[in-house]
Amino acid sequence: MTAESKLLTMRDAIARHVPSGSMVLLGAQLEQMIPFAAGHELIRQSRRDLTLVGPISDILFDQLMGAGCVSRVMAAWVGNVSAGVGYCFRRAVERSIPRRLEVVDYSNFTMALALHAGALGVPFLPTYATLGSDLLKKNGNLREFSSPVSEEKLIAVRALRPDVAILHVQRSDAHGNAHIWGSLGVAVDGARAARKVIVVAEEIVEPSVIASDPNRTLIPGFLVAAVVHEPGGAHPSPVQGYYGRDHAFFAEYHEQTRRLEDFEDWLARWVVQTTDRGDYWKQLGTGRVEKLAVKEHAFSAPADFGY
Amino acid sequence: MTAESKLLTMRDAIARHVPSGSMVLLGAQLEQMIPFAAGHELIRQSRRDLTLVGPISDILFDQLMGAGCVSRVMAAWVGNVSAGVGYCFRRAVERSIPRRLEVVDYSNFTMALALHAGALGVPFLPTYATLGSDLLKKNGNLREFSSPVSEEKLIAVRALRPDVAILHVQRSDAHGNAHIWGSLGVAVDGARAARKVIVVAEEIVEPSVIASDPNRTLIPGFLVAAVVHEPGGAHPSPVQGYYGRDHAFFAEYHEQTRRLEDFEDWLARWVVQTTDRGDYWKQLGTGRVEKLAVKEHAFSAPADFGY
Amino acid sequence: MTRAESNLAARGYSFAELMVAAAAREIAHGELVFVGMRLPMLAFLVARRTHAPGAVGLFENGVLRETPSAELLYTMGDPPNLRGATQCGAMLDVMGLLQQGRVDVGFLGAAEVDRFGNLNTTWGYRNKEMQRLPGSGGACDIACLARRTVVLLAHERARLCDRVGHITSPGFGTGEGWRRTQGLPAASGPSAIITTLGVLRFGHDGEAYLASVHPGVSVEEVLANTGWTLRVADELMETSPPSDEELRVMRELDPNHFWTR
Amino acid sequence: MTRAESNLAARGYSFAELMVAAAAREIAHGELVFVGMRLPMLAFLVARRTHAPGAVGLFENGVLRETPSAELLYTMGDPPNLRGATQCGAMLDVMGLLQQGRVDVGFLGAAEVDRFGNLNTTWGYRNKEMQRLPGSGGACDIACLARRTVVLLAHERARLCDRVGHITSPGFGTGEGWRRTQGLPAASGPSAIITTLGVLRFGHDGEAYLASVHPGVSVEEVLANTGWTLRVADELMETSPPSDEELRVMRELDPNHFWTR
Repeated sequence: MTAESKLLTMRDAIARHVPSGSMVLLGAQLEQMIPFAAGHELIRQSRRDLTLVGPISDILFDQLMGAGCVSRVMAAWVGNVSAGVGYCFRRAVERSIPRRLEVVDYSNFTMALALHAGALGVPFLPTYATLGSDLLKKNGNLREFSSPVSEEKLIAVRALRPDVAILHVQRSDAHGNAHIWGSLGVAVDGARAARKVIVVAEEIVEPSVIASDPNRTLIPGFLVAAVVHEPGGAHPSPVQGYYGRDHAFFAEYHEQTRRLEDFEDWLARWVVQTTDRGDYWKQLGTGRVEKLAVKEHAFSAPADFGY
Repeated sequence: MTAESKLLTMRDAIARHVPSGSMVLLGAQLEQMIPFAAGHELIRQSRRDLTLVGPISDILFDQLMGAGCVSRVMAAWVGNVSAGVGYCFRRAVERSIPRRLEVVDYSNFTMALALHAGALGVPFLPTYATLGSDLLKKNGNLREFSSPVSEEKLIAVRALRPDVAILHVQRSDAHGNAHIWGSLGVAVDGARAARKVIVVAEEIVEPSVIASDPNRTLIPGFLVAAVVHEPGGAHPSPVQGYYGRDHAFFAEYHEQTRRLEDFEDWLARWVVQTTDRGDYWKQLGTGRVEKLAVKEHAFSAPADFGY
Repeated sequence: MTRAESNLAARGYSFAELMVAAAAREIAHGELVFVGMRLPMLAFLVARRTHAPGAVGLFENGVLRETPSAELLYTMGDPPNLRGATQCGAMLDVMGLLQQGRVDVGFLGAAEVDRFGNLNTTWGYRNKEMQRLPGSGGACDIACLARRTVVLLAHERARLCDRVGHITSPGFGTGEGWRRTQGLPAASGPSAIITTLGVLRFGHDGEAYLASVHPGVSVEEVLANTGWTLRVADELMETSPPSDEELRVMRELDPNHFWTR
Repeated sequence: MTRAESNLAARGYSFAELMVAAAAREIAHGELVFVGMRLPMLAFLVARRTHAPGAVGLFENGVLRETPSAELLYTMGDPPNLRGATQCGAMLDVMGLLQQGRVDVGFLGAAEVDRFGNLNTTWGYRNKEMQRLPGSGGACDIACLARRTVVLLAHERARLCDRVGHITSPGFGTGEGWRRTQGLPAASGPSAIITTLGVLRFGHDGEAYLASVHPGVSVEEVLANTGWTLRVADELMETSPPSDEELRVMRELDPNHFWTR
C-alpha cells in the first residue's frame, strides 16, 4: 500500500529524466512558480537541442537559449515580463547566437489548447482564435478546417505531448502527489499531456497533508517520475504563500544581458559557477531573501471532507 | 464595490428563472449534491416541457418525469444508482405515462464534452468515444467526421448550452461566489455552459470566507442569477462535509414507485403536499436526520495565500 | 438454500467471491483501473491488497483513489470515497486519462453481452417486451477507450446472446478488424467475460470462447446457458478458486457479504 | 523637463493619466474586461472605483478579479493579484469565457497598429533592421474574440503605420467584411485606439479615423505623426480631461506615478 519514494536531487532528476533533444514544458503557471532551479541544472548539464514549450516563461527561456541548450521554442510570448524583450532570444532569432533557433509562435489560448488536446487524448481541439492572424499562416500546428456541425471556419490546434513537464509546486508528498494553489495557468493540462512529470516542491509533506484536500491535488503522483525538494527553486519568480517576486532581479537581468559578453558573465555567476541552489541563495544574500519572505499569512478557510 | 445580494427563496428562484420549456442542467456532481429541493419546487410549480440535461441524476430525473414536467431528457444514465431502474422513466419511455418522453442517449464522456464545448464557446469537441456504438447512430448531436490533422475518424460532440444550471454547493456568498469540494463531475463546465446559474447552498458565508481560497471558488458570482440558502436541499443525496447519503431512502423510493399509483402517493407525500424544505425535513424525522450527520470532521490542510 | 448458498457451504466460497477473485487477477501492479461499483470495486481492492499494490482506481465523478475507503460504498459519490482520495477532479480529468490510452483495464456490467463482446445496457427484452434500461453511463466510453475491458455478469442464456439488440458499448462488433474499421484505438477491446459459470476470452477473430470453467461447473452447463454455439478452448482450464488471502481480504472489506452473497 | 512633464505641470495631469481616464471610460458597469498590465490595469481599477463598480477583470493566468489588489502589480502573477481574487482557475477557464463572447472589452498594447486596427507585437523594424519582439501572449486571442478591443500606444509615425509588417492580432484586416470572411465572431473587433495625442475610432468600412484630440494637441500634429492619411471625424471632439475623481483614484492606486509618469 505504501508507494515508493521518488525523491531525487535536482542533479539526478535532470540527469535521469531530461536528455538532450527532449521537448520540455516549463513556465506552466505563467509568471508564478517558474522552475528556474531546474532550468539552471539543464544548463549546467549542457543539454542541447531542447524544444521548449510553454505559454511564457518570463526570463527562463531566454537563459536557456543564451546558454545554447535550445533548438526550438513553441511559445506565445518570450521575453522579460516586467522589463520587456529578452536579449538572448533576440540574438538567437536575429543572428543565430549562440545557435540557430526555430520559433513556433502560438497565442496563449492556442498553446493552452495544444496541451489540453494532449491531456484529453485527442489529435486536435477546435477554436476561433488566430483566425485572420499571421500566427495561423506560419505555425504548422494551426490548421483551418470546416466545422462538422456548423457552417463555420475553425482552427484545429494540434495536440502537444511534451516529453517532460517540470512543474514547481508549493507542496508534495514523496510519491509526487502535489498541491498547487494560486496561479494555475496550464499546469494541470501540462502535467497530463506530458509523458513524464518532474515535481519541484517548496515543501515535502506527509501523504496525509496532501490527502486531506484531494481537490487541491492537481498532480496525482502516479503521473510523476521524480520529486525534487528545492525550497526557493522558483526564484526570482514568486510562489504564493512562500516568497514574492524579485522584481529587481528581472530588471537587473535586463540590464546585464543586453550585450552578449555581459550575458556570459551573468550566466557564469548565477548558473555555471554556482554548484546548486544552496550556493545560489548564498550569492543572493540574506537581506534580499528576507525582503521576499511572506509578511502576512492568509490561510484558506478549511473545507470539511468528513462524513 | 459591494455586489448586490442575489439571495432568493427557492420558490422565487424557480418562479423567476426556470420557466416551462427550459433546458435545465441537474445532477452535475453525479451522485453527490443533487439539487432535489429545486427539483421538487419545479414539480410544485407545475413546470412542463422541460429538457433535462445531466450525466446521471440518480432519482431526481425519475421524479420530474413521473410528475409530468419533462418532454425530453439528454443524459448518460437514468435510474436509481443504488437500486437499479427508474420506474417513472420506464413508464414514460415505454408507455408515454404521464406523457411522451424523448430520450437522447449520451455516454458520460460525451455529455461532459457537450458541456465543455459550451463552456469553451466552440460548436463541438472531438472524441473517439461512442465510435461503433448505437448511441452514435441515434443521437443527432454526435456526428462522425474526419480529423483535419490526422487520418482518423472522430466523433464531433455538439455543444450544449442549458438555459439554467441548478447547482447544489457547500457554501456561497450572497453574490453567488461558491465553494464546491469533493465530487466535481461536470459542475464547473456546466456552470459556464449554462446561460444562467442558480446556486443552492448549504451555508451562506461572508465574502471573505470565499475569497480566502479563490482556487475553490468553482462558480464565480458574476455567472450566477440567484442564490438559495437551502440547508439539506440535496437530501437524499450526500453533501461532503454536511451529510451522508440516505441509502434507505433510495431503496424505499424503488419499492414505493414500482406501480403508478404508488408513485403518485409518494409524490403527494414528499413533494406536492410538502410546502417547502423545512416541511420535508419535519417529515423525515429527527432520528433519520441525525443518522446522516457528520460523525467525524476531516478538515483540509490550509493553503497560504499570503505574501 | 439457494444454489449459491449451497455452493458456498460446500466449497467455502460463493460464486460471487470466485468472480471477484477472478476479476482481481485481471489487474496488474501499477495499472490504472476504471473501477465501477459492486463486484469490480471489491476486485480492485482485493488486487491492491494482494498482488497489485500500485494499482490506481478511477471513477467517473472525477475521483482517483489508491487506498480503500473506510466504509462500504453504495455509489462512487459516497462521502467515504472522496475523503482521502488521491485526487478529486472533474469527470473530464478522468476521461482524458482514459482517452489517452493510459487506463489499462475497465470493468463493466451488462444486461446482455454477445459472442463478439458487445454490451447492451439500454434496452432489455424480458418476456418479449421492450424494457428501457438506464443506459450507458460511462460504459460506452470505457468499452471504446480502455486498453482491456472485463465484463462481469450472471451466466444466463438470455443474457449471453448471439447478437445484442442494441450496442451500448462496443466489443469486437462483427469480428476481426471491426474495431479498426470503426476508428477505435488499436490497443483497446474486450479481454474477458467473467460469469457465474466460467471465464470467456476472445480469439484473434474477435469471437468469445470458453477459457475456464469454475470448479464444479461442467462445460455442458456453460454451453446450455449460452445463447450461441460457444467455442471451447483446446486447453480448457478450471478457474482457480479464491486463495485464503483473497477471501480474507474480501471478507474484511465486505464483512456482511453485501456484494458477495 | 520632458514634454510629458511640462504637460503635467501646465494642466495638472500627464498624458498617461489622460490615456488611463479615456481607457477607463471604455468600460461599462457589469462588463467583463480582459485587463492586461500597466495602463489598462489602472484604467480597469479607475473604472471600477468610479462609473463601473460591477466590472470584472480577467487575466490570462486564470485569475478573475473584482477588487483592486493591495499592492502595485508588475505582472498578473504577482502574489497580491491572487490573494482575494474572485477566482483562480486555469488559463482555459478565462479563455473559454472569451471565446463564448462574454468578454466585453479587451485592452492591448502594440509595437505597431495600422489603419485597419491590425496589431504587430512579433517583429519590429527599427533602423531598418528586423527586431524580434516577444510575440502574441494572449493578444491575438483577445483581438480575435473580445467583443471590443481597445489599443493603447504612444503616437509615433513609425508605430501608427499604413500596414503592419506582421498581423499578430487581427483588427479589421483589409477593411469592411474582412473579419467575417476570416470566420471571426460577428460581435468582435477593434473599438478604439487611445494614443498620447488622441483617440481613433473605426468607420463601418473598418478604417480608423480621428475621433478626438487630447487637450492642447492639434489635428495637424496628429496627422503628421500618423503613417497614413488619417481621416478626421466631421465632428471632431476634444478628449475629456481626467476628472478630479478619476485623478484622485489613479494617484491613490499609483502614488509614485510608476505607470503614469
